[in-house]
Amino acid sequence: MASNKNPYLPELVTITNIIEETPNIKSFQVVFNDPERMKTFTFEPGQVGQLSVFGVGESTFVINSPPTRMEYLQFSVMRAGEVTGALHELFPGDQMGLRAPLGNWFPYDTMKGKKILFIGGGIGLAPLRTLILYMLDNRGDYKDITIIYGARTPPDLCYKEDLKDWESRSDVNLILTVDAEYPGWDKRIGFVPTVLNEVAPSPEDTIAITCGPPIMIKFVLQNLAKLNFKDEDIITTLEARMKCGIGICGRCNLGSKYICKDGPVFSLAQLRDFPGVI
Amino acid sequence: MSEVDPKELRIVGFLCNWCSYGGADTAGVSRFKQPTDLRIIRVPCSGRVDPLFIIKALINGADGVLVSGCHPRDCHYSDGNFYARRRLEMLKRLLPFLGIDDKRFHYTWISASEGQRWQKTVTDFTSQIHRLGPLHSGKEAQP
Amino acid sequence: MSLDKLKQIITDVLKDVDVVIGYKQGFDALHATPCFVTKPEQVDEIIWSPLCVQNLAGYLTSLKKKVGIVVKGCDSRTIVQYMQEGLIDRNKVVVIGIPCTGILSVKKVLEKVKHEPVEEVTFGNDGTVIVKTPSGDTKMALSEVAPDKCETCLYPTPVVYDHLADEPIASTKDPQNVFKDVEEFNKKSLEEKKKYWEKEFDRCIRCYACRNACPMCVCQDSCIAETRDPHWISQRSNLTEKMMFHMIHALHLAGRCVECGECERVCPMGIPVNKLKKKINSDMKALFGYEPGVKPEDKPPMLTFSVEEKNIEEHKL
Amino acid sequence: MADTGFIPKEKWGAFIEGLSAKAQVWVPCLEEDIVIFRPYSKERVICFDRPANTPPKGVIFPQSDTLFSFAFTKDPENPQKVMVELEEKLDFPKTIIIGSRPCDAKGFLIYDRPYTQTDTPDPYYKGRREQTTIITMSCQSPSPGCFCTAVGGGPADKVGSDILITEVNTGYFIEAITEKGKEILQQSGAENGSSHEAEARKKQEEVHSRVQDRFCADGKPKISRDLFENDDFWQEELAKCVSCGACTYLCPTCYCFNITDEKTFEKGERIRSWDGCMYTHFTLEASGHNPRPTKYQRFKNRVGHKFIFYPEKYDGVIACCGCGRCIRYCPMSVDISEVVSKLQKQTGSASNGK
Repeated sequence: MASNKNPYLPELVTITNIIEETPNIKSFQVVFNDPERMKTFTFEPGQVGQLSVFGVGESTFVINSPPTRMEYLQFSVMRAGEVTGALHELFPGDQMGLRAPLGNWFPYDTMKGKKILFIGGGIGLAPLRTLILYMLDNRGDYKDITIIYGARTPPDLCYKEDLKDWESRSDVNLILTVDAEYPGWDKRIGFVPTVLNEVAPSPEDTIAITCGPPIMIKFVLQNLAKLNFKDEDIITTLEARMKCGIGICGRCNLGSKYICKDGPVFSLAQLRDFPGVI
Repeated sequence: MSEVDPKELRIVGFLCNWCSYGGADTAGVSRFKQPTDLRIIRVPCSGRVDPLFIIKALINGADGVLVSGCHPRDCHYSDGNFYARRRLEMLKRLLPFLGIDDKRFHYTWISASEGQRWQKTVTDFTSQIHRLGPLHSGKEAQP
Repeated sequence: MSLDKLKQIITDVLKDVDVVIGYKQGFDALHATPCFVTKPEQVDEIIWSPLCVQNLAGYLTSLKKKVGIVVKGCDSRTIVQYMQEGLIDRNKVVVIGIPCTGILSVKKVLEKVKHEPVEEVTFGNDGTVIVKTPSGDTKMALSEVAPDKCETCLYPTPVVYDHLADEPIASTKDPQNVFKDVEEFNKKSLEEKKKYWEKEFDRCIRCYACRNACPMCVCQDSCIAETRDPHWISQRSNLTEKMMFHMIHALHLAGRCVECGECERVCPMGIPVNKLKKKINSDMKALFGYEPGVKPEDKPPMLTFSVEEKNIEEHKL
Repeated sequence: MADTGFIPKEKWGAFIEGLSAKAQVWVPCLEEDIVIFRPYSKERVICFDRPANTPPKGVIFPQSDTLFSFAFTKDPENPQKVMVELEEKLDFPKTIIIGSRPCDAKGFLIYDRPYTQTDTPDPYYKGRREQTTIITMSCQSPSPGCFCTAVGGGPADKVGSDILITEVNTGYFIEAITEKGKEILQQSGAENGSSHEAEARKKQEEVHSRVQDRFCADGKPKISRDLFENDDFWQEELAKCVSCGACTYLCPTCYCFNITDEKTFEKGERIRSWDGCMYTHFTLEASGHNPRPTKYQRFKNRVGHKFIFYPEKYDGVIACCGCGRCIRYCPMSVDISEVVSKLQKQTGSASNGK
């Protein structure tokens, strides 16, 4: 981010494609209006961007397409409030504002040569997806990749094409689950934390990366501890109400750290010294 | 605010859907001549009109506000206009205290068949507002 | 009023409630502050004097437990209004009433001593106050520095109580001129009144202290001034938005404001915020003969209606 | 100190008038019994006797400030397509604040670190800050609730000001501190100040002695982490708080803000406005989850930010200037200095708090 540029002024982007992931989640593929910017734009997997619907407001979303596939930037939006509601009303061809990249990213260098365990819930797969695709595009750098992903019902599973692709690949171990029985669903049934216990991956030489609703994170972290994963080997990405995105406006702080600037990616070891968070 | 030709003032009318809106419609169907300053907002019942609607209209650029509902005892929801009567009377007495002439706000009861009464109300109220002139000098009208 | 008697009552009440809310000395000699007594040894901190200005009854709606509460006459009307609107469970509240002989307005005292830090405040029993500051003592009559609400106070003795800390006192004020100041103001020209409110509200910084200190504002966390889509008011800091917020506060208190004066007391910008509510109250009295927070069996006028309204005639154009 | 001057009482009005010729001058004005910073004009009743009710932070960090405006235009060929143009405004007038207090001036230094010493500096704050000269008046007497000496400040502290003026009995002793201050001093036509320096120093020390050391003699309060993390302590201390936000809006070192879009039909603005951690909606998420839902968690974060987190991030600087406004104007007289003094007890550092 160039420093003398006005960090509050978004750049204009245009929606090229909208994918209905689930009844309340849509993925937006956008390109910068300025083609030059599209070529020079770089970011790291896990970084976020602030999407602007002018007249309504701004919200933070992870860039969930990988930096290795730069035809567009993809953001997945679950309808929840004013801005997300307005985003869901847009059509391909509409314009939005984007301030990106913001915040830190997944430490993928330190993960090289290790086994990777992804644990996602619902829209929590969005931040994990950018890293999974990045790793698949550099498959040789990482040992075996396990993905445990669950949602309330099969229609609530995001990125259905990716899931099919990952299922067919031999070098990815995908474990899907839904919370309860569902007609036509023949795979696992159960909450993600319980499936984690059943799969019981060994913590040896493994990095666990998790993201999902707070209630799931709570039990996933407990179970990972039972499987004696070390705190520094557990990484998560946090969500908070954000406005400035550059660590000034004061609202997304965890103690002295700002989720928008010092995060959103933290290791559990880092989160331990913010009591009351976990 | 969309541009208004200088002669016309901005008058907002909250009309209850079952009676007064019908009355205004009857007046329109019978081609009664009416001034065009009044913009109608249809509400389910005069009881739905929150006094804050009127305050927000008056301090954000309206020059006059009219509220019209069913006659007492005829309310489609049986007691909406009874509550409205109390609220709107309370507001009418408060406006002068704020420095806003209470003649800029009027509330009345017009049934669906009283097209004549609607035409008379709109004509009299619009001329009353014109006598009072714009509430906001040009610059302040912008929110 | 003997402080020991009050302390004794509080100690007894503490036995069958979770907390008793009273007053204790604040950060300097001029300020008292609420004191949440949960253990008997804390009762020593309790004080009672004209410094005890806060309306403690406002805490009742947010506390889920059994509460003892110390109230003056004006504060007690808050409890009656809560009962009228069913906002508290009366059996979970033990009311410790104190007949009030007048409190002081911190703002008026500070104005008199030119805002110097106050080292000592002593109350004579002849209704005088001596305020000691670095540049010496200043003597003043309590009535001179009392808040406006005391000048027309009809209920020095609490209108509801389970314990009374002293002999009841009757009001010496004439009910006719409770709304005299409001009627006086209303006689001014429209232009004058408009200018007055514009000048006063221009100072507002929208810190919402008036709303959050107001006992009747029980929906602070989901106030329409900050929620709802589309927004009632924007975040712009201009006169229109400030006016609109104060109208939201005033109109939501129509027929409910017990004139405890907290909104005006806590305003850091000295805006006469209670004046609007007092005007609406004068109309409630004229229209429906209703006084908020006096009789528990009354019904707030805006929450009910009568088919034939005695005092509302149809307005003719 | 060569850079001192003196302005006799009778020339004081002309001095301020002279300043207003060069820049937009903000002075503390008396309205009812309230002192509030206003742009200077002749009819204003100026009041330097006591700190203003609101600090001058609104001059450099306005309560609502347009970040940029946006306008929608319909694409003639394709009515469904809506074009957006953005327009930012980054020109700021030359400004002088006169009549701020040492605590108010120190407040802006607390802003400078997060707003300008970062790889994404804030252009709006930076623009106004660089255009503003701060002429501070040293205090003639502490006000109720003041505790600047307990956080390393003082009634004649020069930190953060371009000029410090001390009132002496025949006029005003001026000390220029920065280049901006020296420039104004030269142009002000002030007399030589050395003969009045002794009197001014005496006055300054005298007032300094009268500020109560509320909780920390060395001005560097250290808070014990275990008592800070004990939620019962906060629940008990903050039971009386009504969580309004007056303390954050009146605080010279509070710099949190909100960003909202305000639109009317085809155009609108994105504005930044004051916000405070004591409001419920500050951290409320669209899902309804709120990391700090209760008032005591919010106040714990407020104290934590000023006395632990900010110092942790900016080598020990305490983000509180001890102006006492949050104590003076709190509806329920919540006393932050008493809370901090209790949090120190565990570490036994030299504190003579109540």
